[in-house]
Amino acid sequence: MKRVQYRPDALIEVLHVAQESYGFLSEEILHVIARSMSVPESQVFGVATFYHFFSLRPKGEHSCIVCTGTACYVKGAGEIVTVLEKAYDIKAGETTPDGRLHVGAARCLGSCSLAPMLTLDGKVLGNETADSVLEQVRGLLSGGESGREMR
Amino acid sequence: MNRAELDQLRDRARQAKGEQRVRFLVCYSTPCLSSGAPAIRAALEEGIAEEGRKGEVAVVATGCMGPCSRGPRVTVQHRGGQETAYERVTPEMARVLLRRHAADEEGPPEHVLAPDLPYFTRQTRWVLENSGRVDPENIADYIGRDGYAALGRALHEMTPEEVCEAIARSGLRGRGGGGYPTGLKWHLVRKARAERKFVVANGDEGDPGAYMDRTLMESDPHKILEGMAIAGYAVGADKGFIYVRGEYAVAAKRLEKAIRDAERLGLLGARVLDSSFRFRIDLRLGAGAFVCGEETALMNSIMGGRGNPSPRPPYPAQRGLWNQPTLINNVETLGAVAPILRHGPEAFAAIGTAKSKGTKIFALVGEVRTAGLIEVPMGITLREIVEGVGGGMSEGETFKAAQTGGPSGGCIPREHLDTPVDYESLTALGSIMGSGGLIVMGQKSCMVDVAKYFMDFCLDESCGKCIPCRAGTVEMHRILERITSGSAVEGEIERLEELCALAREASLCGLGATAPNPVLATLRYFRDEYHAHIREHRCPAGVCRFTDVPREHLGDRQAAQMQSARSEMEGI
Amino acid sequence: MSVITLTIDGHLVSGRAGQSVLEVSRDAGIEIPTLCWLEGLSPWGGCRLCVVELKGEQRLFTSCTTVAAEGMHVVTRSARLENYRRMLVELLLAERNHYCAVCVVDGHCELQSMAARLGVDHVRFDYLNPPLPMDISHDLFGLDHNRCILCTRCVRVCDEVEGAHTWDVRGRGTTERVVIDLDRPWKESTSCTRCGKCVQVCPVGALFHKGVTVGEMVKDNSFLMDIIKRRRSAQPFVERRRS
Amino acid sequence: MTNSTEERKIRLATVWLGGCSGCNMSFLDLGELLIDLSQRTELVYGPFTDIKAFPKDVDITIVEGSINNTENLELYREIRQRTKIVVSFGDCAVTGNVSSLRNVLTPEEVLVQSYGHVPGDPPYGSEASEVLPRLLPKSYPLHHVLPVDAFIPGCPPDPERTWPALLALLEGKRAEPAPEERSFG
Repeated sequence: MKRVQYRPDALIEVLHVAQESYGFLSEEILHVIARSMSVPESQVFGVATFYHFFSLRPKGEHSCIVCTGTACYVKGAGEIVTVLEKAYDIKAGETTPDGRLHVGAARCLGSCSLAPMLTLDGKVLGNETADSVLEQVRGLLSGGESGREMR
Repeated sequence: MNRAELDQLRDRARQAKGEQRVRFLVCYSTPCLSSGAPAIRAALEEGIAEEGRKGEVAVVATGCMGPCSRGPRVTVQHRGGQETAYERVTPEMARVLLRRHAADEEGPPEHVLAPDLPYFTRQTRWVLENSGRVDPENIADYIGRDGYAALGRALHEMTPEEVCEAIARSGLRGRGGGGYPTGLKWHLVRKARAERKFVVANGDEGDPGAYMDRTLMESDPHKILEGMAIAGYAVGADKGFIYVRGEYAVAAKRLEKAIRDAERLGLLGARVLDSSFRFRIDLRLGAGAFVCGEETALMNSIMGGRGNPSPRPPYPAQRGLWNQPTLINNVETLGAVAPILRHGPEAFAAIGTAKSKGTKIFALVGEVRTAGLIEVPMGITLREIVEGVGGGMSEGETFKAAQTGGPSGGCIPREHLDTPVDYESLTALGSIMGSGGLIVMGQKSCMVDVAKYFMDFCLDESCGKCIPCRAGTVEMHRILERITSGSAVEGEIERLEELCALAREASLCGLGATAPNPVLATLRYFRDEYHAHIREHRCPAGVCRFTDVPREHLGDRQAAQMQSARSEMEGI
Repeated sequence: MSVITLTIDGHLVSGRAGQSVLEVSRDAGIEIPTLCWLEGLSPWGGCRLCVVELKGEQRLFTSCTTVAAEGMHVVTRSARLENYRRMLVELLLAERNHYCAVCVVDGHCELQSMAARLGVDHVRFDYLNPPLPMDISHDLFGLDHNRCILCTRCVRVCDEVEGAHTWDVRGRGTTERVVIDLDRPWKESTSCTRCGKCVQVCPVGALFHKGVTVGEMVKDNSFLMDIIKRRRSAQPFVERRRS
Repeated sequence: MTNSTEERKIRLATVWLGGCSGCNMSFLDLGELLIDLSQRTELVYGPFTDIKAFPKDVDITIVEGSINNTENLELYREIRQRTKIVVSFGDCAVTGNVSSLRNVLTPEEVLVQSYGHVPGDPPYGSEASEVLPRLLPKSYPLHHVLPVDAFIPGCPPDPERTWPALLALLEGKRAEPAPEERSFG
């Protein structure tokens, strides 16, 4: 915050940095940011919840973000999401109750030529099917072969 | 640095390049990065070191080379100018390539991309001239290809008015989708009187299925910076913001480095190229909001607020960032600026059609053989793009429609394949040029489902400020959901059309106003598909599952159950 | 102050330069329907009810944000505009849970009377029925998200007039909601001054006094212009005292 | 009174679907006007008659309440088939109103909330599901299921707004209430 001289127009930059450092934006963090930048708390909250990038809750241990951009969608990304949702009984954007897996749907990860594609703990996988994804996620969660490889 | 020093730097860069006998260009753009480019680079560097060929053989991590569906891509250049392009390269193959090209060993010519592939021959590379040719993280590479020469010319040989005039003469129009004449916009901001002015490069590319801007920023960041600086000089701004979509980490990193490098060399900063022109650029990272591609929302976001758009007028050219006149251009538009000044506005205007000049970058994806980023002259027909550049439809697919303009655009059916691609023709077909997403769909795509997909996108991305967009998109999506699930009744299409008209005319910003486009376009060309869904509960593409019934029949299942229970009891 | 002349619905009217089309129109006795606009607060342009047609322009303009200009031809009433306005109100009624019959502002509600005025006797669109909470933690006031139309009058009055900025909007699209501080229960707000301005400017039953029952909550926002006028005239007085 | 009504009285029905019967009560508040009404119309069905089946060839049916369950739905389908002019009468029929307060819950949750937390045995099991009409996923206003010809909002609509609307319909005109007579609530 010092770097941006507490300028209120740098609020988004500050939130970016905070999320990077702490993984998510807790109430405490938001409070501190509001205080030190002299921005009303409700405004900080409004900005933090406007953008999909910011998360107010801790993310899961593992994350699987499926691209649902147009190219991926027409090539079956919807089915991948549905299968994952069913398998782990959560909705896209949620984390399993045990905090182990976060399933997300991204608007477009910009690798349309690899459609349908997704990222598994940050690693990009392309040309996938629902079954192949499920298999890899299972492997990851059970800490199996593919899981270790991912690391 | 002054202009003479810039020239020296350029010559030195060229000379250094000339000393290398073989150059391995490895595509380091997101799709290739994710399909294994770093391992290939590592394998090549290792091989070079082992064989002691440092100096004569070089590995360059470049930007996008094009056919992204065939990545990872590698291009090998020999000093004589001879070039070979490879597709789907593996680290093992990289070692083979190294031996073949650097040690002149014979090897099987596998994975070679034919140089006469229509994908290459039918393109006109203008904005993408350096993409896949230079190392985006090396400013000398850019300067070696006449980088920043246009800025030098503008600052030392032209008045701001002349620069605006040159852009106007080139016929360049906004590449973000709107198609507003760029020169006119520059003139407006130039003429506005104010204490300060700003230039904003809009790199918040949000259309799903499009990645032109990302590629440009990743592959040739300095070209955008140069374009911004020229724009700043032309309109009288001393500060620029480049707003990059939050998802584009690679682009942001490269731009940040490019800004630092340019500042260090005096190509940005207090005295640009030894002139009295002062210009600094700040990078702003988006945080996941499609609506921020709308210029007033983008400005609110730059100022640290929620990305809600504001009613226009006032337009940014009158009152933008911090209430000062602000020039907002898409990064692709700015990417065309330096080449225009270098080659002359007339050369640019000679390409394209009467009203749409120059070239346009498209992200050609979907059911085509060769998918990837392409730059083609305006006025090229859709058929040439799909069948020529794209190499035709993928195996077993026949063309049904092409979607342009993303969630704000529409689709173009088979019967209009020969339409020239320019702003006016696409608009006449009910689609838009948009930022350049071009998704080719085959018979397995359901047009109602596609319309629903885009509506889902819009309702999710609606900022929520105005009712037609916030609530209207939800109702439109509901109707589409009913049509695809089998619970729709007669009259729903008409209600959908009424909502489309409302959103189009009464929404606050472009997101809401264009949200109905995919629906209207599919209704226009594929109305019978809608009817098949509603009247026959049949999805011609076989996508929709009709799991629901109209409300009137909600009780039927239970009535039948009770009937059978009753007859069972009677049987006893 | 320069005077401008324009035509509104065929009448030649005059206004002051810098006034919005809406203000000029109201001064001339021509009412334009509004929900998010409130005299004394900055214009928001969200509800879109005040859209008008401008001669020579294809698209519609919100009269609350458009500055009146010399020679403008404004149409505030047409079949097209009335139809859109009706649909906008229908969309609002469908979006959340507006059960007029059991609402604290039944009979005194701007949305309810707007619907009646525009001829909305039924809503064609599907009711979304979102499950939304209430906040009745505060000892004086209550917040019912079911009734909120997101006009942001509360946000603006709190920021612009009271200066507390307790309210803002969280989320976006259909997930948008008014929010207190860091989404705290009202009782625990550290910035709220308990002035109640937000309650009085709220056009619907989203903000109310606790203890009122169906139809008992009557809003009175006449204080707003009093404060604003006083503030304008108080300025020189303060300066006088300083010197 | 015209000749045609003397020849054949207008066949009028009132129906009580998913509502509290308040609208039908308010209908009775027409008071003396009911005499006037009875001279022009024949009441062929309603909570005030003992007729079991919904008759055929009805001219005007005034429907109170929303569509809550399969019984409401079945009856409403019959009404729509057998009536020329269907009038959505009162807020529940027009908007869902109080009946639709349950729409934020699933039908199962509604049953648990209503019967599970009070004394007595909840109507569970196969017996209940065979005998009782099943709740629909949501409570719907009439026109969200099948088309409606006229709307008289109000909770309940008072005689001052019911009578002019009814009079217009009896005379074969459209019911177009004044702005103050068409508000919800």
